[in-house]
Formats: sequence, C-alpha cells, structure tokens
Amino acid sequence: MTAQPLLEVQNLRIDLAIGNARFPAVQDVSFTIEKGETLGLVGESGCGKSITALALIGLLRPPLSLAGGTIRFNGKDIQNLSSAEMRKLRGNRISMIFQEPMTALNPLSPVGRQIAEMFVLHKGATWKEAERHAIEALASVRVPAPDRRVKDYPHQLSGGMRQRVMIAIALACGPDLLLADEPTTALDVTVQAEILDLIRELSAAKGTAVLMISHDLGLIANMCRRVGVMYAGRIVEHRAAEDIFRTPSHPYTKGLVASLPLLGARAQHGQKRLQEIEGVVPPVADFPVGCRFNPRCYAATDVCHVDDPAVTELRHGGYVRCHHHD
Amino acid sequence: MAAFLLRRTLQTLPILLAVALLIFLLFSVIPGTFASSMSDDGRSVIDAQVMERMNKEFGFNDPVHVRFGKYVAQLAQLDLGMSFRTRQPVAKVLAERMWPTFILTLASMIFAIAIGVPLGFIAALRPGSWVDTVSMVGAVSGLSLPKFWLGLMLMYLFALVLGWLPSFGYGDGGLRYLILPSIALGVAPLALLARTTRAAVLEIMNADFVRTARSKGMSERKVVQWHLARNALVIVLTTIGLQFGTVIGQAVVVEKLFAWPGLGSLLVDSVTLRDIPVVQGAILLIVLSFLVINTLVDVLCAIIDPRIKYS
Amino acid sequence: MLKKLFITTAIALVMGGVAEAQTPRKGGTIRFTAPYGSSFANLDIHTSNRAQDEIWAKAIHRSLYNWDAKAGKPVLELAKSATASEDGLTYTFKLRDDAYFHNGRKLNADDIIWTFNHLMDGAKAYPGARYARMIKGGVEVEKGQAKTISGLKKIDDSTFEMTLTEKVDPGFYFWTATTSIYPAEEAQKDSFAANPIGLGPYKLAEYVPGSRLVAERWDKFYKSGQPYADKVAIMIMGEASARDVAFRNKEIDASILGPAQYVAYKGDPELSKGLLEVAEVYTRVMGMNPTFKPFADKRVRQAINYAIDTDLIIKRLVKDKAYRATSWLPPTSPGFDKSVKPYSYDPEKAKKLLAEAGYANGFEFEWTATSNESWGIPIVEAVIPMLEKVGIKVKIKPVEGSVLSEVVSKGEYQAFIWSLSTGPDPQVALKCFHSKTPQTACNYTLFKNEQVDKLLDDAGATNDQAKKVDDLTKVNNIVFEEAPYWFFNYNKAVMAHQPWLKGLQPNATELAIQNYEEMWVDETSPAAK
Amino acid sequence: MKFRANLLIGGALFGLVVIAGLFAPLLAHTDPVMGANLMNAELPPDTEFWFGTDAQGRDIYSRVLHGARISLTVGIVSQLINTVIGVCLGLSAGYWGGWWDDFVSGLTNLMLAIPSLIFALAIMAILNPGLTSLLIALGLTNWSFTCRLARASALSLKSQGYVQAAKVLGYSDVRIMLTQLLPNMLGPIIVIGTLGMGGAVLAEASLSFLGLGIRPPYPSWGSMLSDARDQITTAPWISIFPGLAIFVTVLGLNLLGDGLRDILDPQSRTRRA
Repeated sequence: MTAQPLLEVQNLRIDLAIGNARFPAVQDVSFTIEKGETLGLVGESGCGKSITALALIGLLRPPLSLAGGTIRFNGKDIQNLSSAEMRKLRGNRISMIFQEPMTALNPLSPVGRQIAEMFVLHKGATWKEAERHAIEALASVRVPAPDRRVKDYPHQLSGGMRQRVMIAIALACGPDLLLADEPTTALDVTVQAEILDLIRELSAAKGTAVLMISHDLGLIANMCRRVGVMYAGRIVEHRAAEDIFRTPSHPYTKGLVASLPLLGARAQHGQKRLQEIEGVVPPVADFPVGCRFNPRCYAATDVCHVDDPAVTELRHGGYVRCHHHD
Repeated sequence: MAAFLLRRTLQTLPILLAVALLIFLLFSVIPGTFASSMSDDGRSVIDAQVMERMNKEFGFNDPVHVRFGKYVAQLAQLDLGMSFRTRQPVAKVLAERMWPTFILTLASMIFAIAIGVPLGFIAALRPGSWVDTVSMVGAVSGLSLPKFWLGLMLMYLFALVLGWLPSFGYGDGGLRYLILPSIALGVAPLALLARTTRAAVLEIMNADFVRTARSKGMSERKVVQWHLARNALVIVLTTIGLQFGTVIGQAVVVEKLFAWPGLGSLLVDSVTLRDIPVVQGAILLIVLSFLVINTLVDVLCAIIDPRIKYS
Repeated sequence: MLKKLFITTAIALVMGGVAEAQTPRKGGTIRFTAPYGSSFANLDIHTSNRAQDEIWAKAIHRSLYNWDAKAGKPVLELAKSATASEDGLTYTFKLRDDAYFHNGRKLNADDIIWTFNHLMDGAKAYPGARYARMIKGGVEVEKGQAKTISGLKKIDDSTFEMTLTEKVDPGFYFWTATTSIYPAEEAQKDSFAANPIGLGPYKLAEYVPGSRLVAERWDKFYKSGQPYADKVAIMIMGEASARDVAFRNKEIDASILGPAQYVAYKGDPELSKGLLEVAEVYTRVMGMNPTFKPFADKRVRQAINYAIDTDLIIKRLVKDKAYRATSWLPPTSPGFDKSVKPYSYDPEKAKKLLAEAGYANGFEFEWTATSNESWGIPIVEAVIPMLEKVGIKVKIKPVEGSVLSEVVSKGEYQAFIWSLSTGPDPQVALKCFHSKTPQTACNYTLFKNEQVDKLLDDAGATNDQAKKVDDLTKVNNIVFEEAPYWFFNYNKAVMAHQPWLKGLQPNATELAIQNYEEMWVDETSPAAK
Repeated sequence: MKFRANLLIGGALFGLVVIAGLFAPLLAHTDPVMGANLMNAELPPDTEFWFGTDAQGRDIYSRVLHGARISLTVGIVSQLINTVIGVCLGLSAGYWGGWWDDFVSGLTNLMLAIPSLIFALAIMAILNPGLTSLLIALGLTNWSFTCRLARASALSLKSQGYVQAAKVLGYSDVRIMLTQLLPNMLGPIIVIGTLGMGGAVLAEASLSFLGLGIRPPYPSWGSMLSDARDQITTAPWISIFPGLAIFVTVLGLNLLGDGLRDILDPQSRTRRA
C-alpha cells in the first residue's frame, strides 16, 4: 500500500430529513478502494449501500444530504469541489450503473444517443463522431449488430441488452471508478452471469476500480477481493471475501452466509436447511438504541441494547462492529 | 404510423355516431319550438297558422322514431339538414362560424401554452422558491374565477380605462380584436397547464433516467434540455388535448360576452331559438374537432414517445 | 298678445337655430347596434319577423308602407297614392317612379305582386303570411289551392289593385320589413340569399355572420339627398354590459339601454345629453289564467292589481324606464283614455276583494316567467313580498322565451309575465279580447265579454273613424275594469347616442329600428371619414 | 411545507363557506326572498346593509349567506351524483371486464368528447332552468374522470392477493367491490370530488350568464353575479360580493383538493391536473 488509494472514504454520514428532524441514514462508513480493485458492499435493501454510492458520485438529492466525513478521490476531497468540477468527474472519472435498466434509460431517446452523450459531454466530440463512438462502445459490450441497435429505443431491447447499454455508457470514458449498484438484480439468472463477466472483463481491461453493491453475498464473493457488510447505515463487518465465508464474525454476516444456497461445502457438513434472518431492516427514523442489529440478533445481550458497539480490528485484517463477535 | 392513424380515426367514428344519437334524443324532448321562439320578444303576436305550417315544414308533426330515421339517413349522406332559422344548409351556417372560433381557441391555447408551460417549468425547477409560490397561487386563483366576470373586468380595464384595445367584436378579424377574448378564454388553461407542467416536471425530476443523466456529468440545463423536456412534453401535450374540450366549451361564454361570431355564440343562439338542426350540427362539429385535436395529440405523442405506437 | 307674439318669435328663433345646426352632413359611417341577440337569422328578411333582423333590413329593404315615427302611423313608402274604393275593401296603388333596386332596375308592380305571392307560399311558412293573408285569395295560395293571389291585380307597370278581406287600413299590415318588396326575377336566383337586392337606402357591402353587417350608400335611392352617410355598419351586440363598455369607449354610435344603464347614463353629465326616450307600443302585463280557479273571479284579478305597488316598482326597480299602464292600449294609441286612473296601491282593498271572493286566507299560484330584466323574474321577485302581504303566495316557474310563448299560447300556465305588442293599430291590439280570437292567436287569458265582442264588431264595420275610436276606447276601458291582466307598464325605450349622431327617429313601435337615410354623423365622429 | 398551507388555507376558506351556509338563517339579517323592499333599492354597503342592497332592495349580505347553501348544494350534490355514477361504472367495468368494460369505456370517451359545459347547457334547456335541473345537468356531465380512475384502480387491484382470497371465500362480486376495492381507491376519488365541487360552482355561474342557470327565488351566487353585470358601473357592490363568494369558495376547494391530493393520492400528481 505505497501509493495513495483511488478512493478513500472516512466517517461518511448521510442524513435523511423528515420534516425538521434529521436522521442518520448512513453513519461512520469508512473504506478505501485501490486502483483497479473491486470492493463489494453487501446488505439488505434499505441498509444504506445505494445512497453511499450516490454520495460518492455527488448525486444525493433532498431529503438526503451529505452530513459529514470525507470522500477523497485521487487524493482530492470531492465534497469540496464546485458543481462544475464535480460534473467533470462524474461520468468521466467516476461512473455508475443502476439497478433497473428499464427506468434508468430515457425511454424517449435512442440508446445510441444516450451513449453518445458521454463523448459529447466529456470528450468534446461532435454528435456525429459521438454516434460512431457509441457504435464502438456498443460493440465492446458485445451487443450484436451495434450499428442497428444504436437507433433502438430502450423498450425495444431486452433487460440484458439494456444493462449492456448502461455498462457501455458507464465505461464510455474509461473511468477510474465504476459504481455498480445491483447491476444484475433485475435480470434473469442466465443473463446475470454474462453481465457480471462483462463488468469484470472490461474493468480489468481498462484498469477501472469497481464498487460492487449487491444484496447477494454469493455474487459479491465471486467478484470481489474485499467485502463490506452493511446493516442499518453502518458497515458491520469489513473483510477479505474468503474470510467472510469461512469465518463470518458478525451475527448478521453469519446469517447472510447461512442463507446462501449454493455452497457445496456446507451442504456436505449436514446443514440442509437454508436459514433466514428473522425480521427486517428497521426504518431510518427508528434505529434501535445500542447495537442496531439487536432486535434481530440471536446473540443479543443487555449490553447490545445499551451500547453501540465500536469497531474491533480482526486478526487477519478487516474489522467488525459487534459486542459478541467471534 | 399510417396504421396507427387509421386505427385512431376508426375509433372516433362510433363516438361521433353515439353523440349524434344522444343529442338527437335529447333535443327531441326539448320544450318550445322554433316557431314559438319567433315571438319570444313579445313584439309580434303569435300567428297560429304560420306556427302550424312551420312545425309541419320542420317535421315536428312526425313521431320521434320517424324523425330519427330521417335524421340518420341524412347523416349517412353527410347531410346535417337545414337550419330552421336561416333556411340554409346547416353545413353552410357552421362553415361561416367555424373560422372565428378556430382562431379564438387557437389564440387562447397559444397564450396558455406560451406562458403556462414555461411558468410550470420554472416553478418546478425551483420548488418552494418565490417564483414557484407566486405562480402556483396565481394559477389556482386563475382557476377559481368565473369566466364572464374575468372577461368583463378585462374589457373595463383594457378597453375603457386604458383604451388600449377594442372592447368587443370581430372587427376586421385583426389581432387587436383577438387579444382580450383569447386572454379571457386562455387564463384557465394557462393556470392548468402551469400546474400540470410543474407536477410533470417534478415527477420526471425524480425519475431514474434523470439520475442516470446526472450521473453522466450533465449540467442541470442539459438534463432539462436533453432528457426532461421531451418526457414532460408527452404529459403536457395530453393535457392540452383534453383542455381543448374545456376551452371550446368555455368559448360559448366568452364569445357571447365579446360578441365574437363563433360557433359558441351560434350554439347559444340556436338553443335559445330552438334551431335544433344547427344545435345538433354545432355540437357534432365541436365533438369532431375535439376528437381530431386529440387524435393529433396522440399522433404527436406517438412521434415523441416511440412506446405508444406499439401498445 | 304681445307676450304670445314674443313666445312665437322665440320658438321660431330656436327652431331656426336648431335647423341651421342640423344641416345634414354627407359622408362618414353610422355605427349602429343590433342589441337583441348575437346574430341575424340570415339575409332573407322574409324568413324573420324579429326586431333584430328588421334592424338590418331597414337599411337594405323597403316595404309598401313605412312607419312615420313623428306622425305615429304608417305612411306610403313605395307608392305615391293609395285610393280606397267605396266599400273600403279595394285599394288602388300608384307606385313611385323613382324607386330603383340595387341592381339598377326600376320597381314594377310585378315585383309587389310577386312578393306577396311569395310570402303566401304555404310550404315556406313565412311570418309575413300573417299580413298578406289580409289580401283576398291569399289563404287559397297558402293552402295550395291557387297559384296566385286573386285580390292582387296589375293595372300597368306602376299601378296595381289590392282587395282586402276586411275593412282595415292596409298601412298597418304592410309596413314591417318582413313584407319587404323583393325584385321578382332576381329574388328567385340562388345568389339572392347571399346578395340581397333591395330598394333601401343602402346596399349590402359586407356581412360577417354573428358579427356585423356593413352597407354602403345606394346612390339611386328615391329620397332626394338621402342617405347622408357613406356607410352604415350594424354591429351585432346582444350583451348589454359589453355594449355599455363599447359605447363609453366610443366604438359604437348608439345603444339601446336597460334600466340599470338608463340610470347610469342619466346621471352622467356627458352621456345624459344623448338619450332618446320613447313610449313604445308594448304593454308589460301579468296574465291570469281563468281556468285556474281563483283567477276566474274578477275580484281576485282586481285584488292583484290593487295589491301590487306598481308605481314603486316602476320607480325603484325599473328606474322610471317605463310609464305606468292604465289599460291595455299605450298612451300613443288613439283608443287611449287619458281620464282613466290606474289601480291604486291599496292592500286593504285587495284583502277585502279577496275576502269577498272567498280567498280571505289567500292562495298560492305558479308564475311563469323568463329572466328578462324588464318583464321577467326580477320584477316577479319584487312583487312576491307585496302579494305575500295580502296572503297570496307565489311560486316562480322559470322558463326560456321560446317556452314562454308556447306555454302561454297553449294556456298551460296559471300566471305569466310578458311584454306584449299593443300597437300601433288599436283595432288589431284589442282584437285579442274578442271571444272568437283563439288562445293560440293572442287571447291568452281566454277573455270573453259580450259587450266587448259587440263593440269590436261594430268598430270593424263602421266607416266612421270617430265612432271606431270611441268603440275601441270603450273596449279598452272594459278590459281595464275586467283586469284579465295585472297592468304593469308601457315600455319607455331609451337609446343612448353619441353627440355626433343625428337624425334618430322616436320610433314608438321599436326604437332600435330606424330609417337610416335620415341619420347622419357630424365631423366629430371617429368614423366621420 | 407547502401542502400543509394548501390544506390549511383551503380548509379554512371552505370551512367559512360551510359555516355561512349552515348558519345562514341565524347569521342573515333578512329573508333572502321576502326581504325585498324597493324603498331600499341599490343602497351601498353601510352599517345596516353590510354588503349593500340589490335592485329589489334585498340585503346582499343575507343573500350571499343563503347563496352559500345553494352553492354548497350544487357542489356537493352534483359531485355526489358524479362520483356515484363514476364509481359504479368504473368499478364494475374494471372488475368485470368484457363487453361491459368496452361499453363503459366507450361511454366515458363519449362523455369526454362532449365539452361538459355544452352538455350541461343542453340539459338545462331541456329541463328548464332551476336548481333541480342544474343538479341533474352538472351531476350527469362530469363523471368521466372518476370513472376512468375507478376503472384503472379496479383493474390493478383485482389481481391482488386479498381480492383473490375474497373471491375464493365466495364473497359476492358486489361485496368484493364495495368492501375490498372501493376503500382502496377512495383517496383519489375524494380528491377529484373536491376539485369537481369547485368546478360545479363555476359552471353554475357560467350557465347563469348564458341564461340557463338557477333561477330565483333561490339566491344563487351565479345568478346574482350574472344579473348584476349591467349595474357594474352604477352599483358595483351588487356583483362584487357574490363574485368574491364564488372566488373564495372555488379557491378554497381547489386548495383543499390540492392538499388532499398530496396526502391521499401522493403518487399521481399528474393524473388529473
């Protein structure tokens, strides 16, 4: 770790305003991403992982707002950038893929044009040049007959194709960091693998770092070297991917791992039934006192209802946020 | 597109037919006849024989189903019948009055669109600002005024007090005569369009693809130009199409107040005088124009929104 | 003697001064208004008898007779003379030889005969048939039993004979525009509907349906030096409040006023100078249906007349834009009796009469009315509390004008309020009370009185003009006493005109109908050019 | 927050009108019809006649108060009729589908194609001017939006689990519509009804202007305003107060409708702008 990390997030806090009250939707979130690295962020919906990504690209909208911490990208604090400077970064150096490819694309604009916009915005290309680049970009995400597809509208494409278009847009300018927010959730299982392969390949080829966000621990494990597990606005466990599976430390992580269907090893060890974590993520305004996982935690004790657990560094790297971690 | 147009056109036919049927039935039970209306001013004594002859000539002595049969047979030949009052074909009477109404509704819609849509946009781009508050309070007030009252106020202010514009009439058909009535008629659709546009823009502002556009590093202006405007346009266009019906209905009031020689004042006159063929023809024409405008709006929407054609 | 001379001189001086100031000016445009609706029917005046249409027709067309506003009677217009036969049924008309149609053709007796035959076309149901039916043989044409009216005979190109069915003055039948003389051949062409050719002082220049009609001077008009103005533009303006603004804004030269505006104009130092007031031949009345039991009793009908403070309504609500009605015939009528006093406002007497009739506790009736401000619901609203005081309850039944005339002529009412034409011919007006006149014609209150019938028959038969007037006066007074109506008022028509508009005539039959050839605008008019 | 202001101001204005209407006999100084006294005709506002008197010498203040009853009746009853028609047709069309749905959709398009003021005008001419006629005319001509909405809601709701469950349990169609579907679409329908009430009050004024509105003895604001338009230069107070009453009522209803929409129907701001 000699060079400075590509992205360094420290004590990120994002507030949700309801009326005049403000609630921390994300709190004390810190992580780093090295150049070309893929970091996973996993958690149930509502845990704050998506808005963390939006904060990184500067797209939080009311009622959400950045309330503290630092985001350093290539050594620069991006929260202090002017909106014009931020726009130069956005799409160009940091780009994002969204979960629902149907609604994330403008239904009234041909996909080619939506890709071409990137070249016009950031590379100073004319629309004509940009259209040509768009065809190339479509070809690079392995869309067949890209010269014809550019004229298609989003509704004429399948979900997988749309997500390829999103990837083409996101990677058009060869960004340093790609934020992939549940890029495959809305897709058929067979298509999911293709899309993930595509992201992996293209980011590797261009040296793009990826922040992979998903509720699917299996997917994350496949893609990433390091994983952060988020619960109720906090990273509760942050470790190397293989460690998470072998020795999950936080009760929540354990639950997540136990709910995974595919691991042959566990099946062999006699654990037939998939396990489910009871309950749901509490709403932001109702975070419990003490450890936020306590209402659902099998290991919760009195202390968990009183004290918010601090970060505990683990022996083999990474950390956990639990009074009773293994 | 041609198939789409054809389908939409075919869909309007049953509506027209149903309207024809409905208004025929409605006006077959209306009290009073054209003959009796001839002496409503008390000026001349009712001449029973003339009245009798008129009723006979206009076919009022036939039973309703016979009259309806004749009416449908006429309609099938695109014949709207003869006006009792002018004793000319209804089509000719309507043709004389179509143009002023067309101009008036067009002018008031242009007025409404040219001010209402940008106002709604500006309000939506700065929600909660004073521009937003003022324009939306203005819009809801504009929707709450009785139309003829507004027209009368405009007349007094701009014609009598300020002397800028003529107070009434069609004049030579020039723009000066058009301004006051089209403002009186246009205020309500203006207010409505401003509200709709604002709501539409606000809604689209939260759409995923706008977030995508922002994530591309686009300035807010480009977001609006490249992505938001077109999407809002579909909603605004649909509203304009539906508003057209209300406007042409309200034109009845404004035309009467401003002595504007359009279909609306013809309709009111013809109802008062029980010139039923003209009433039927005028309503059919108004419905037809409503359907044509809305088909046009649909076609425009289909051009803007490629999804529509296929659904 | 000296004093009298002095006065005479003064009057002569004034008259002379006025006459000098009033030398008609040629040129300019008269901007007139048609206030009774938002359109004209069409350009064929034979199809309409409405005042609204007569307003434009007076510019373009002429009839055999015309109304002389100052004399208050119809006078010959297209004929130089009309000579009656011994029995008073046949008239010989000598046409004037300087009347030309707008296409330059001279008026011919054939045109007159064709026009009356045309009016009697039974298939067309022209309202003018009502008048032409007076000519012998007209009914046969109307029924299709004859091709031409037997009572019309051409003597030569400028002379014809007309035989009537009754002994009446033909002037009262052939002066309205709905009997306008059309050019025989030209009127049969299709183009006539859009391009009417008449004998009037102005010929059609432009017609925008629903908006205005513009006519320009017809140079070969038969009255020397007339018309004065180059053009007459008739704006169709049915909405009184809009007309008010336009008049104050000097966009129009004349406007018919309602009561509210009458007060405003009278109170305005400038506007009050240009008011022309005329007692019109309309009587506003509440008709009482004798088939509704309480109204069958004369005492009840009289009680109603006593119970309503008519003077107060005229003063406060109608703003003095009316004259108290003291009978059926208007004050300008020869049959009007000045000595008759109106029913006084006497609620006590009304109560007494009601009690005598057996309605001491009152009754309730339904009053059919339109929304007209001068003879409709606003008046009824003011009457309601007055009748309430003598125990009579009123329920308003609002209807539209076209329904009112239907309901009234069919007798489907208990009471109605209307403005009825009571002139100019007293004989015609009073015939409505002859028991033989059906309800569908104009005997709306099913009036039946033997004495009246006899007097009316006598008046129709006599050649003695004085006896005729005497009989009619008696009828008028009997009707007043019998009180089939609540006699409300005679209309005072008021026209506001700009200071530059001159030559308006006090037309008691309908003030809005003017002979445009007598009107002119001075150089101060915005449209003087 | 803005929607609160809408609701608050709108509710206050409308509440004022409701109070005026409910307590009109107590608050009014004279009888709105029998109070005519020509001796007092056209007096400007003073301490005795707060809003002045009209041409017949009636106290305008009392008439405006009583007019609130008429306007509220017009607004509420006509909208009730519209809502009942719209909900019945829309709900059943969406739920049953088939030819009935086609028929109702056709009918809705038909109603949408005839401008409602013109339709109402025709009905008024046929029924003769008056309060009952007006209630019918306005009640029959403005249900298409409610109908469309009810149909759309019924279509989307009928496939929901709880509705299916109710079907399996053997509930009758009518019972399912009334107990399962209707409560879930009530919010937006109330919003449309509230806004429609304002529209009805305005329509009454327009029809009065055209000579086909409510006719006396009912002191309706529309006919008061319309009748006084000729006196606007001589006695402006006769028209100002009923005009103001219409404006306040409709404004209140519009604001109330907007506010209710934000609460009851948050996801569809554009549905019926």
